[in-house]
Amino acid sequence: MTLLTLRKIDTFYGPVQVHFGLDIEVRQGQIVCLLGGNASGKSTTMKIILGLLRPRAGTVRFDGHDLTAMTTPKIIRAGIGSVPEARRLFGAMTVRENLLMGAFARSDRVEIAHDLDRMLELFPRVRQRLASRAGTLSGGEQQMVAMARALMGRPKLICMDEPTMGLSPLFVDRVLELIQTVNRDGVTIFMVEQNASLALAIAHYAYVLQTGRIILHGEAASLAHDPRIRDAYLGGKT
Amino acid sequence: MSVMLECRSVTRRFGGIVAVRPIDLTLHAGEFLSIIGPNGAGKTTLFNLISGHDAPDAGRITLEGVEIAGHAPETIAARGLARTFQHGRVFANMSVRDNLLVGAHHRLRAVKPRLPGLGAVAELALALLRPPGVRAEEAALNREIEAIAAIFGDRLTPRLDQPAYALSYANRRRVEIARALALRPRVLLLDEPTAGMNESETLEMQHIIGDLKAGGQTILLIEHKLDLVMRLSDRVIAMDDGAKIAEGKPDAVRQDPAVIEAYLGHRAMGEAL
Amino acid sequence: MPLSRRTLLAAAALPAFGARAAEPIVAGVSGPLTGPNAQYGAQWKRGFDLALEGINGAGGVKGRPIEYDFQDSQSDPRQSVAVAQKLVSDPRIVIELGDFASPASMAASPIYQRAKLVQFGFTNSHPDFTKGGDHMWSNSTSQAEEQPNLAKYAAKLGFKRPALLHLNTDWGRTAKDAFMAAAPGLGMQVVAVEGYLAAEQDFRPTLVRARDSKPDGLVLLSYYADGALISRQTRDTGLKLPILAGTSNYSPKFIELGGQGVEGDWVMSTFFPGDPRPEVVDFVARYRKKYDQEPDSFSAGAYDTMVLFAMLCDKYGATREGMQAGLLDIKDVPSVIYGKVAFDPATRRVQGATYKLLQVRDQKFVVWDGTAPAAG
Amino acid sequence: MSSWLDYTINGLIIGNIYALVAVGLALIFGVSHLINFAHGSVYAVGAYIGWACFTYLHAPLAVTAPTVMIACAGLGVLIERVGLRPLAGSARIAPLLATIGISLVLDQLLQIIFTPDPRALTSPLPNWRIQIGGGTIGALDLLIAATGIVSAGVLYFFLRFTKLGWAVRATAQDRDAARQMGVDTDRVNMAVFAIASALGGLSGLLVGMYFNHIDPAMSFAATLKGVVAQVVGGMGNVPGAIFGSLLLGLTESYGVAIFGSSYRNLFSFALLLLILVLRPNGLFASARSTPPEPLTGSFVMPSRPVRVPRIAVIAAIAVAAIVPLAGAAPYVLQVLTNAWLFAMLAISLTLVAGTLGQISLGHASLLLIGAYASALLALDLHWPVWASVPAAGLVTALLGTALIAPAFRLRSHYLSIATLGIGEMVGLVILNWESLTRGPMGVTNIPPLQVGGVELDNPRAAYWVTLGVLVLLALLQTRLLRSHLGRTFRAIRDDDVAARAHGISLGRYKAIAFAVGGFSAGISGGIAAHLYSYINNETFTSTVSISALTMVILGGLGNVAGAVFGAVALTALPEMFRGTAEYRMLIYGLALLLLVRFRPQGVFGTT
Repeated sequence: MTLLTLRKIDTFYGPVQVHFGLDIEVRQGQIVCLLGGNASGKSTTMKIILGLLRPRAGTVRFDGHDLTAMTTPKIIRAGIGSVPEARRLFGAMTVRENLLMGAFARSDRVEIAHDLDRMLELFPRVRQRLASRAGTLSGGEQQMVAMARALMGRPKLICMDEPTMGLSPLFVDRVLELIQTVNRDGVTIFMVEQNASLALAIAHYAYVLQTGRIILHGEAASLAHDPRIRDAYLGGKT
Repeated sequence: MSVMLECRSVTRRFGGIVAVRPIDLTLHAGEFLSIIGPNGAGKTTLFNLISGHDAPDAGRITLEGVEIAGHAPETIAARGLARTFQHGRVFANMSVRDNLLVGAHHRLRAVKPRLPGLGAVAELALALLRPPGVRAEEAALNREIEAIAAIFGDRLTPRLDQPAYALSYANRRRVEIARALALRPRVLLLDEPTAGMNESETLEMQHIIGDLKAGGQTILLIEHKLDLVMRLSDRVIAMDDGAKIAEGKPDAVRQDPAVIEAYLGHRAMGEAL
Repeated sequence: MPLSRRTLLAAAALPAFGARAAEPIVAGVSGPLTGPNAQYGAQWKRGFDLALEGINGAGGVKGRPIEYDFQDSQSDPRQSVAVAQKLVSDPRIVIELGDFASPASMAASPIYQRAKLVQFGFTNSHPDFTKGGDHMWSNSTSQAEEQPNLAKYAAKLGFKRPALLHLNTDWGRTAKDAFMAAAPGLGMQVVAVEGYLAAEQDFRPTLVRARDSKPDGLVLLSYYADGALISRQTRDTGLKLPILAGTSNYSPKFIELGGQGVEGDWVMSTFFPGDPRPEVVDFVARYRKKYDQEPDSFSAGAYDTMVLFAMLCDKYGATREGMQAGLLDIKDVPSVIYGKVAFDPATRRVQGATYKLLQVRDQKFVVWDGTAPAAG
Repeated sequence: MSSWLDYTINGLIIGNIYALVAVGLALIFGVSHLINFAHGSVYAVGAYIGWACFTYLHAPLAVTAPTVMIACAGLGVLIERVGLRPLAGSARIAPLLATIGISLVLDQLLQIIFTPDPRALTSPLPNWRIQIGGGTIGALDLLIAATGIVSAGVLYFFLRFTKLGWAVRATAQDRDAARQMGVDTDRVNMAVFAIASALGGLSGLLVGMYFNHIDPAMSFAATLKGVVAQVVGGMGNVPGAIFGSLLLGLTESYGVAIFGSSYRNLFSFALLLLILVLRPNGLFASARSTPPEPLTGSFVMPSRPVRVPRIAVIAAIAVAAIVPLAGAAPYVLQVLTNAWLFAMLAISLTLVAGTLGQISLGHASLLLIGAYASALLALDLHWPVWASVPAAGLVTALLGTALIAPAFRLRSHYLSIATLGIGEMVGLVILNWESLTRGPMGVTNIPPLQVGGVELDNPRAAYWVTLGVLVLLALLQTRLLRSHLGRTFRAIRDDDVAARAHGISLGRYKAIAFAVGGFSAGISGGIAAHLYSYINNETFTSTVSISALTMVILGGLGNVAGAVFGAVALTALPEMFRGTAEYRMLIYGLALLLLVRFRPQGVFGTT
């Protein structure tokens, strides 16, 4: 079943067109990644889904809702979680407060407390830092908190923007493992990644974006061997 | 080989947290030294201490034998140390050309007399009067920065007169490196120059940095992309939790158990095996 | 706009003179209608309008109604010079009234002087205002004349060691210097002098400082708004002192803003609505009727000025030259502030003001009955 | 000495009053990073609503206070929704300017509705007082203190333990991230404006009762003191704002105790500067000293500036030069002369605020320095005017730069507030340094402009002289901006950390820019002194600084042609509406709001 559909999206920054008739589908239960170089429009796609930016044309549908005209808070309430680029934790608030901010759109206090416990099991490292200000955490720890924060909203779909950016290889592995764990628990993942080989290693399906157009999409396993991908993203020239 | 940059027992604390534990570092002329380590290990803080954007609580830092610890960044830059920044700090409202010319600022001679006290007044007067010497210097610098832009192929040259905010992220990173080169640095500090670049762009950057090294440039690099580090570095330092945990040839550091434990993890170990 | 409506009424009332004869005589006014001093401009308008109601109601001057053209300067020198250029090049204007504060008035003086247009500054007590040229005139009381009178009253009230608080502006400074000069001759030693800033509202520390010099009375060279504030706060700082305030404190607002805090205060005034002189009785009655409030010295000053202007026009001709000649010559102008007004041709200031001492009793100004305060 | 107890109590009482205003400013700054210059106006509106409730409805305080709070909350929501939200996404200077415009409109409305007369706002509280030391404390003092403490406590609880409070804190830190947590940040903004404005209105009511005095001019003084208190505590920090207010009150009280009343505000601003220099982010800021994030475009919005062709510039100058010959009335010439004088100030400000990125709010003080320098050189040292005016430019360049130099290490809002403080201090020093400046009496009989013994005392001559000087200064500045200094200044503006990394010494170049700016402003002030013949410490006030900033932003930051255009437009605008008397400042304020709304980067664009 298709959970998220972007249909014929055209986006502009002032006079500059960023997306040209973008079509993307995310099937329930999958990890779908969007690959592309800089300025290809990857992060803008995230903004469109999250309602931070309005497309000039096209529709975004999610789980029976038309997201196109909805504000960001409503979109979050409809069941989308976000792990923004560069984590964007609330640095002056404690880790605990950050996690509870993730459940901002919910009002079931008991269940929230239960979910908080569950997150601490899933991310044991976070437990020790629960009372620390989020700004004092290392990059890897911040990424964990950002993921836990998104999960606290009990989303059907999590949008992740460059989850491995700036992380050490150790943490990159850890984060990728966690993405798979979360996905196995039934959460659909839509992620934007620079690092195509890593992304394709865990994704089910992938789209390749180039200057605002999808030039390629397919099962991740087959794309990993596609010569066009190797040339453009996997250092095929060497 | 002469020692270009040396750190001895450099320490930095923020409140109760020790960001950099007493650390030693030596960089020789023409050498390529990389620092790896997890986020929060203190790599960028160490860079800030060396470039003068932060002052160490203890320890000595010398550049070509001259003590620079705690000196202002502009003084250290004038001694020939250039750096780039982790997240990129281009002058967004200025053209690429002006960004690069600012990089050459400390080398201005004709227009920037070093008279004590009255230097600023003389500089203002020369800027307004623009005598031939000043004009010639400006023209020479313009030619020079065009040559530097050309290092990046056709990435920057056609965009010299565009404002930096109109550039793509990767191009902004290139502008930053070009701007640092315009300083004609004795020592170049690069802080994650390929962050946010995809694999082919990373490769392109690797060639450019490799060419710089081949040209004899002394380079200190912070980088997560191990391929690039392993290919280019003469030596590698691994840091964790503010301290140096390993130092040596790239392969030796890569196989160091402490580094694998703290940083590389089992995947890298698996590859190494 | 009330002004034009009034003009129409005046014209309608005097059909016999025809359109040509009813051409109005115009005074230019440069003053604050907006900005921090707007309240004084508003008082001026009330005084002007009331005077014109009488003058024009009685047929104007030789059949011509009198009008004024109020240009808002915000009492800002940049704007008052522009206003001055506008007024001097407007041939209808035969006299200029204002501006309010000295910087604004005096910045414009050279322009009026060159154009030989009388600048009549009726609130300008800066001693150098009338030295700007022979066309600068003022019927504002001179502090050199006023303060010895205030000092005399202070002595009569039994002050030996007064503390003095003054607004630290050109006006307050001139007043303070004049008071200080007069005090020793009356056997008074001023034990504390505090100049405060114009926008100040909190006087408690200032009063503690004055208290520490152990004064036996408090003299206020302030405007009514700050005078009322000081008087109120005096009690809060534990000071039980008789308070004597200068003429610019005379305003119903002094009591309104001061409340019980000004009860028993003495205020010297040139203008007093209880004055039995017929022009004062008439002015006060009409003012109360028209505005449903008590007049203060600013509206009274504006009223006097407009009456003076009408007389000048009547006697010396409604021309710029007539104004200058008239001011040099005119005597016995009826005034609600002064007895009969005449000007000293040397200083170009009004002569012979009379001063009364009033006291706040039961939230009303009454003429002082002569009893000195009990020793504080 | 027992008096010290009294001074302490008096300082705490007035500090308490400042705190009521500062808390609201801090809340708004925390969430919007905006100094809300309209806050004082809301405070004044609160006082007037309270007055109306007491006077017309004879309502008790228990009814009046909530009424005031609800009404002002509504006003706050309106300000946020109509005045500020449409500006989201434009340069940060735009909302700042909008709050100034809103403040003008509200103050004028109050004045038109309630007349400018001060009114008594009599406290209905029982009139008992407790003796403490030599002084007394009354029911109202206690109510004000209780209001301060209770509102701080409620705010603390609100921010720590309620969901909306968390949303406020999250929005303050990262607006976009908060939205991605499902926070409706527009509503948070609105809620914060409502809360802050309710507090502001309540404080207006209480302060009005305390002084038994309200008038439409009360707003600016309140904003000024509130901003100072807030900065002392650390901007956007609520406990800091309260502490800063009490410290400010105490400093003023002790300052009066030691030096006298006339120095009072000098102490507030000296405290402000001292704290800014010692702790550039306020007393309560965290102590981390890592280099800050890039400040690219913190105030300046990227835009493509309008390039004025050289021929158009020459044509404009030629037209301006022949205006007097074309039969323009002296009044028109005088207005344009004012415009040229303002334009000199505006090009000065556009250099430091636009090109260098250091938004100065105290620029009028440079006019004062220039005016006094030229007047005193001419009068006391008998210099000819043709020499005293350029000398005044140099004096202003030197003195102005020396005064601002301690603040060179400050950034963005802190630098702006420091310049505001320095500007106020210049006026106060002139007022108090009698032996040199003649104190409150001002300087009289300043000789008119003259060249070679010929007095240029007619409107045409003054017009041509000021126009000529302006053209000269503008051309010099344009030439300067095309040199390496122009790009060095812009580099500092865009990112001072990166600039330093390339050998740019901030002190040297800030000094050069402020000196060049000081020269133009000093000349403007010097000429003005000779045109006005009389100056005193109030000839150029902080409203002139605000007008100049408005002109610069209207023209486009850093844009010389834009600055001249802004000066002409904003000098002419109030003159055009002169006929509307009381309404003209209202129209000016509305015009300003519309300009900010539809052209936030300025007519000519930022360069």
